Amino acid sequence: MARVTLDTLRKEFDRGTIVAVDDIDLEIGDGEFVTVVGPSGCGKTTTLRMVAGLEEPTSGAVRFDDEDVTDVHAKERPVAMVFQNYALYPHKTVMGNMEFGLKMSTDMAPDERRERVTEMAQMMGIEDLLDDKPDELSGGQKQRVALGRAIAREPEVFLFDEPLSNLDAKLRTEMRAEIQKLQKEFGVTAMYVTHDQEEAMTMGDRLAILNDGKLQQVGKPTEVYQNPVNKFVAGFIGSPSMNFVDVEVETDGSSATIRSDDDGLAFELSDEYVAGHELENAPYTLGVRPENIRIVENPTGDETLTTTVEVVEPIGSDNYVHLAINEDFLARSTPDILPETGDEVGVVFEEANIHLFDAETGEDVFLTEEEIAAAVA
Amino acid sequence: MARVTLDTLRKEFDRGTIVAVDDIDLEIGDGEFVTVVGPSGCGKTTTLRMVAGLEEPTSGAVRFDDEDVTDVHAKERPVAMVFQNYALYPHKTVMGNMEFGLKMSTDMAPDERRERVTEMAQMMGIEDLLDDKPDELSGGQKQRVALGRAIAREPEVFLFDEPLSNLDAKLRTEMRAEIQKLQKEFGVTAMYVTHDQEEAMTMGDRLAILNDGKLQQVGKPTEVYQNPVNKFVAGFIGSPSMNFVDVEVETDGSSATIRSDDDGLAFELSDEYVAGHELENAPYTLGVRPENIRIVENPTGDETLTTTVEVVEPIGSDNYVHLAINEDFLARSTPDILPETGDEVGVVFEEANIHLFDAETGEDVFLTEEEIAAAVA
Amino acid sequence: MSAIRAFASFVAAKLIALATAPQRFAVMVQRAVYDVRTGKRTAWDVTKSVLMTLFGLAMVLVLLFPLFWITTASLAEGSRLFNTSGIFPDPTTYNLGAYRWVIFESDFFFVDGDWGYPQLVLGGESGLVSFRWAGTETGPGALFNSLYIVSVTLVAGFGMIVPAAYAFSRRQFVGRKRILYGYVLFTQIGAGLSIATLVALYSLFSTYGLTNNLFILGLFYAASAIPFNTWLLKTYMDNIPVSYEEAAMVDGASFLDTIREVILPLTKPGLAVVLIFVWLAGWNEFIIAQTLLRPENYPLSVELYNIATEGRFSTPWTRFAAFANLFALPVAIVYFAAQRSVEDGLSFGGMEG
Amino acid sequence: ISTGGDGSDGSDGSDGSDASDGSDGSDGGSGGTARLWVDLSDAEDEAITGYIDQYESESGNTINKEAPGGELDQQLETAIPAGDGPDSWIWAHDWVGRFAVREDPPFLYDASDDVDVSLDSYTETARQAAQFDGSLYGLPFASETVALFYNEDMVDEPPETMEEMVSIMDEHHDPENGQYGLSYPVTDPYFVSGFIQAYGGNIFDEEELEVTVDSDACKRGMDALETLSEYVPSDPGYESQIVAFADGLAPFAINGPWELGNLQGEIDNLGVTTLPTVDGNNPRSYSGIQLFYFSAMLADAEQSTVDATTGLAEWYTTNEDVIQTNAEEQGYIPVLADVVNNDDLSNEVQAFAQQVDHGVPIPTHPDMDSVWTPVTEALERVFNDEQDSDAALDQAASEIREAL
Amino acid sequence: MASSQLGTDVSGLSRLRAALPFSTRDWGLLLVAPGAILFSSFMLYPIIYLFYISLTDATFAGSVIGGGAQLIGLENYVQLIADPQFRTSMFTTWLFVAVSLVFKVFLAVGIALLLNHVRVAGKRYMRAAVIVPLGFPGIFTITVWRGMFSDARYGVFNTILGRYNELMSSVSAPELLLFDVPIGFLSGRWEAFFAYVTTEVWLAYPFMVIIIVSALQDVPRSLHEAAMVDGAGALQRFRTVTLPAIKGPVLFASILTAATSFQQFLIPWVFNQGGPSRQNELIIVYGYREAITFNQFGLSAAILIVGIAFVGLFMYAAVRYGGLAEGVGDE
Ligand SMILES: Nc1ncnc2c1ncn2[C@@H]1O[C@H](COP(=O)(O)OP(=O)(O)OP(=O)(O)O)[C@@H](O)[C@H]1O
Ligand SMILES: Nc1ncnc2c1ncn2[C@@H]1O[C@H](COP(=O)(O)OP(=O)(O)OP(=O)(O)O)[C@@H](O)[C@H]1O
Ligand SMILES: [Mg+2]
Ligand SMILES: [Mg+2]
Repeated sequence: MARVTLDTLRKEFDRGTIVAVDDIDLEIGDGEFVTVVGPSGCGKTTTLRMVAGLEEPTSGAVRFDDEDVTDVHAKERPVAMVFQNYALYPHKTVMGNMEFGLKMSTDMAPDERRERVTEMAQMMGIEDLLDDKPDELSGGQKQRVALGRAIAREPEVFLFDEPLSNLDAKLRTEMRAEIQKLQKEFGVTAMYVTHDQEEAMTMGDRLAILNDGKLQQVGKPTEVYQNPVNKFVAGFIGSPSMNFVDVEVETDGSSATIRSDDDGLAFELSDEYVAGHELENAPYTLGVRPENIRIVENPTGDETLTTTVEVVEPIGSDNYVHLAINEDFLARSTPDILPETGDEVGVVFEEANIHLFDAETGEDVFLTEEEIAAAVA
Repeated sequence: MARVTLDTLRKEFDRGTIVAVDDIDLEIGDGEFVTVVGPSGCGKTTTLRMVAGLEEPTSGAVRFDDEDVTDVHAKERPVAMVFQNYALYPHKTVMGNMEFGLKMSTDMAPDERRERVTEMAQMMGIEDLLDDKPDELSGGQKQRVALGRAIAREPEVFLFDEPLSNLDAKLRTEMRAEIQKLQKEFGVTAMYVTHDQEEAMTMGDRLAILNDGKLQQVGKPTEVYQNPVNKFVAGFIGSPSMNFVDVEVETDGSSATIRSDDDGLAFELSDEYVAGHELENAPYTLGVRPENIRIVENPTGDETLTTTVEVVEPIGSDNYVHLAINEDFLARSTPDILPETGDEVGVVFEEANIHLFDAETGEDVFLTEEEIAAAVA
Repeated sequence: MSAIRAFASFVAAKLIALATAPQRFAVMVQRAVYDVRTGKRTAWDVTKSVLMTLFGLAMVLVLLFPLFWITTASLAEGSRLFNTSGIFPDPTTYNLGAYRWVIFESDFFFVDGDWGYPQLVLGGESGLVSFRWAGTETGPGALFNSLYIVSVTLVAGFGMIVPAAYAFSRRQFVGRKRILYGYVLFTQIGAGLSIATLVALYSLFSTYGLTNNLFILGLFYAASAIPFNTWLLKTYMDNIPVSYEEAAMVDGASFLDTIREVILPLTKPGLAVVLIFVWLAGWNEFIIAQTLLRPENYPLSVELYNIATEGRFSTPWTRFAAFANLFALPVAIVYFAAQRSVEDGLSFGGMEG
Repeated sequence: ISTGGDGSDGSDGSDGSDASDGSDGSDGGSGGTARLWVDLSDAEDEAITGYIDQYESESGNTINKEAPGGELDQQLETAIPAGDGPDSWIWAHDWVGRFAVREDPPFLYDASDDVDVSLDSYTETARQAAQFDGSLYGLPFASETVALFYNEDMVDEPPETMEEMVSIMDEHHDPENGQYGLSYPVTDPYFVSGFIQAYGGNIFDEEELEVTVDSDACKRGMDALETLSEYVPSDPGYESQIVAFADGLAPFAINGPWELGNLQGEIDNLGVTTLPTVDGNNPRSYSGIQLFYFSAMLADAEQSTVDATTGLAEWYTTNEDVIQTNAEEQGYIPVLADVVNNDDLSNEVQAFAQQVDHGVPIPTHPDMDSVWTPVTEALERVFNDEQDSDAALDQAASEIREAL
Repeated sequence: MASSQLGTDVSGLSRLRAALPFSTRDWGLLLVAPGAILFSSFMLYPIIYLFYISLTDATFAGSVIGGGAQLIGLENYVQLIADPQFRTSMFTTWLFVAVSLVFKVFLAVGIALLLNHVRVAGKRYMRAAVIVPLGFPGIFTITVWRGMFSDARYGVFNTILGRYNELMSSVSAPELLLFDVPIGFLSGRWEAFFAYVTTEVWLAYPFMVIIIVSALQDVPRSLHEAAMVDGAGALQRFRTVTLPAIKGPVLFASILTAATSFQQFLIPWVFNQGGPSRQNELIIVYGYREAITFNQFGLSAAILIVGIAFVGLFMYAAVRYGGLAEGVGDE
């Protein structure tokens, strides 16, 4: 097992016109499970491929433990990769697929190899499929075979490129647990790419959030969720998304009021809360998560603001209440709060749960420089 | 716009060896949005295709309003369909794609047709794409074009076959809202097939749940969520899934105790609750939804049962706590309840939130015959 | 060994499929009858299918008429193509004389039909074990020359086409576009070139003393097949996702392993098409072969041509037809065996308009 | 895999310009080796193979007989300049002139000094055919021309004059019912030369090197031909013509001795006679003289090869047994004076021999190459009623003159 | 290939080796080179040689090989342009290409559609059967077709027409519908041309059929269904779904077979040597005839060079404007 270090890793395409990965620094501890998450095209796959050795970095280095493997050919790196479309060899049986890696990278005798694969297949509950060809398998089975193929090699580093995105919701949940379980069992270092933030949150020991080739934040799921370093991360992590409102801050240095005239919003920040942060009289973006918004069905006027209900989506365990504050302003409420479309309701949220982002840079103004620096370490 | 009625609709394949759709009765009101949901292979697509006229029923009838269209050719039914892979004509521009239906089924002059399409495109925000070919579009854009093409025809019935399953999560949420909005705007009767229960819940006026070709339950999302007619529906609707525990019931006719010796579970049912239902001393399956389970971090012994924590998955807004009661027993708790793996915790749930299913038939024993009958009407 | 077994089982499967075809047809008819009876299908629906099938059959018959006609001619008495009594010769005169002639008198298998058998000689001068034909005075015939040429063509052709197609499909290198462009331009110039450049070729070959050399001729055919087939295979390979190769690489496979274990198996339909085309390039050509070879080295194609022009003023048709039918047999077998692959292999993903 | 029989032993002989290669040196010092190219029918080939064996055992020489197939002259065109040609080949004499004039490289070998037999052993026509400008380029062994075949079941008495023939043809000719008067490839100048030249005109005047196909005599001959054309199936192609006669649907065919064997197999009572006279004139059909050609390869060859080549030609062309048997079995018309003058020949062969007597050898001058195509085309135009015969011959003549 | 042989222990080399498949860009050339070289030596060289001959006064094949020819510059080309036979030949050749192409396309599309239709049973067998002509050597099939087209009454087509006539007369059809048998298929200019075209179409359709069948099998069913739901009838579905899907492959096959038709030699040569009266000499026959019959090797070479140039231009245009070589032009 190995520690994986990316050292100012950079990848440009088309003679530098496209910077797919922009000087990323990241360290994945031995046996750690790190998920890399970000919107489509942010460079996740490219990063992963550089770790696998399938893409040559423009600059920077990849190290396994302390060995620089930047120039080592893919076939000699101790990695296994699960591809998005599985890339199971369609002409080989499941057995053939699973033993291929062993055949290529070890001197094992065929019998021994088979035995090992059979064992592995039993562990994964696919021993009945060993003689089938990939097209005879269902999505979940393919997924398991792809996993099995990767594990069979006993790699030191495990790479996953959106391995679950072709599965349906149910199966996805199942496979997530299975992947995690296997990773822990084998104690392999794992790097898992996904664009699904929920997947990223539930699976990773740590999350690395990428945007536009740049690393935004690295941290434990709860940390990232609670202290997003900027508006991008705040909006990206969490479902439903954080609500954003453009606001003006009025401050006299010690106390501050957040105001949005359009929405009739006025929110006073306590002095303790403001202390130590540099707030100016300037436009900001206010962020509040849907689950931190309490709906008051019969507003008394004491609420932070009052607004009308646009749509109520009941999803069983909760209700999503769309509010007319701005497009897509959502509150998550318990199933018993069930206002009608058009109702006037009150909206309440607490100081501890709000985020305030610089309107230009998008950075969370309540974080200190050190906190920001720590977030990407 | 039309009311769509399926009358003991049945479809067999391969000379009756496969019953894809098994005597389904369903009525979709004028302007109603019904989602058909079920696991893969349950016959959703086949049902939809029979409504479109792409598949000939083995028996039964399809009626639009009161007209029997069972033998009417697809091209003459006033339906529009959005296919899973969009099925955009690859060689036609977006304009060509969207006007094709009009050209085929109306006598509109070309100019008029164009105008109508352009209008529609503006409404959907794709007016800039009118001259592009499908391969030049992103997934979401294709999706919009496919929708636009369907709407442009001004059909009386709208059919959707998993139109969002190829999109990523973010886009999916967006498109859901858009489809609903458009459907309401045009007031078209819509039948929407998906295997994603969340999609089904949020989108439909009513849900029709299929399994194995048979209709299980029809109803409003919250109704189905709260009163699943059987174990299948209970497990299928809601995310994360309902937890099931095999239990024995001990009853003396008026009061009853639910017991599972393996898990040390003993749960007394109140007499009022039991009254009117026929409970026997027999094995049953107990069902409780994760969100109805309260975790007591420091158990006092008064809880329904105590158990150990297996894994805690924080997803930001909540924590999923996996418990050692049986495989996949999950509780959803607020983020502040954060036990460690291995902790002993108490589990509490309330009588109002439990479901009890017949171990053999899987039917909810607390529902009356009439309630069951009503569920599929 | 396993390859042989695989091949055998493949052939067996094909034969079984062919043998059970009538049975499947019968079942189909029974079902149709049953469906009509039970009202599952209307009579008109079944009639439409029957009519379409008959129409298809009629079309096939019309298109294959010339071959059918010539086959009946090959069974006829005498040597003339025409008979004044109708299109087909009198069936009562049908006989296999012409085929007997091809097998036992022509140079098809053995010169003058003098059949021999292969024999391994132990301890000859040329090594421990040598090979020779026994039981024949005249030696092996045109078939062996043809097979030898085709083998050379196939080996050389595949040896050059497959790597080149792979490189064109997967790699960037200097001159890639230009060479590919040139190949596309030459795909068709090659076809008529042989007649146009016959003399030039002859002088080229004789200058270097390469006339009457089956090996060189095989190479020549391979050369003529290169542009088209390289391009064809390249188009096919373009449609194979790169991720398989990458998966293999991550699995620790070397470049050669990847080619052997992944690329080649996945390219099978494309290879089947190339196999047929390259085979035909070496098998059917006769103009150059006749010019460059001496009679003892003539392949079947030249022999066939010679039969066509044998008479001073006319062709001995029955023999000609019998010879041609046997000549086409190997190609037909190869094609039938590979039909599905060929149909798959010729679908040009990149060709959609 | 080397199969011994194919590529491996052919390749060692292919590399040199030395024409006498192919010798393994295995058979004695005295014997020479020669390469002979032929393009013969199966029966002919079989016969000559036997004779060659006989010659080889008598002389100790080795003859490698090959049938290169295709168009023999094309094969020679490429092989000889490349130094890869045969030492000898068998073909009618009409290539003598065309190859004799070739220089750079030459194609033929003047064997006057190497041949021991007296040329007087051959008939006059044959002797001339083998020579060009005083050089001897081959030895003759047979001649051929076209004569009249008739089906004795339909024809009681073979016709001697055109009129007689026409009246018999009239009896049978009924194209509506698939019955014809005559089978005759009427657009082939070789086949029809007899009638065109019947009045003494020449298609090509070899003495004066003049194109005389448009002479009055030829035009009159052409009229006779047109008469016959009325009675043939409407496809002038060889195969379409012969089938009418072979299937017993026509009383007559005009064709050469090479069909004798085939037709005897199909017609029970086959007769052959000379072409009918036209206004009392015997049609002067072109005849071809079969020769052993001496190839230019011999110029650089070893003497033993030359000896083997000329030896074979001498032996074959002067061996009475050979000539006699060939006449009987292959319908070869002898040109060996001694055989011609004895009476052992079959009726059919005698009929052909007689027709050769009436006829003229095909001119060997190279200019003849330019004659065939225009004349053929003229005949086709006439046959298709696109042009009348006089105009067609005029056009052909001017085309030929232009080409020369 | 080389990459796997370099030593593992030498770190400098291993670096190079590791990098090979990805960074050393030009090694792909090594894979292409053998084929390219073989091709050039056997194919390009003769063309250059032929071009050289076209600049000489060579008369016989012998004078070319034997070396007795003189360079005379472009005289042959000048002579060629003045030759009316050249114009006839060019015209006939292009007409032949165009007419046969039209029929080929219609026939092949028809067969492919029919043999891919759901209602046709046993279509796989039929498809296999229908492309059998591909397996027979051209010299054989063409000779057979010549036999079928024989001008004789007993020729197949004349016999069929005769039967047809009998049939028509028996129902006392008007004269107009009858044929004047026998038709001289090979002895009239346009009759022969018709015979050429028929044979050419027959020779080329199998290739087109397999290509079109492949294309048809790739058309997603859902496109047809989408069109059906959109209200399109069978004909319109053909136009909007099927036709566009096979357009590319048909174009591709058309270009290839058209280029082959342009160089058709055996059909005219075997049928009637480009006759009657040289009226149907396709370009290669014309060149061949000049060399073989008229001993004008220099001129012949010039003709063939012009022919090759035309095909080259044609292919160039096809690649350029027909999108034939997609994947050649990309990136
Ligand atoms: N081979 C390439 N040539 C040029 N540009 C490329 C190449 N591969 C990737 N890119 C570009 O680099 C950027 C990052 O691509 P990458 O595939 O890493 O994104 P991703 O995060 O994996 O996205 P997705 O979630 O869609 O898979 C994109 O803008 C992409 O267009
Ligand atoms: N043309 C067919 N021939 C035979 N069986 C079929 C055919 N179409 C569907 N089936 C079978 O009918 C059943 C229902 O299929 P259907 O496509 O309707 O499922 P679905 O609910 O749409 O599933 P999915 O979510 O995977 O799309 C399946 O078992 C399927 O295998
Ligand atoms: Mg990616
Ligand atoms: Mg479906």
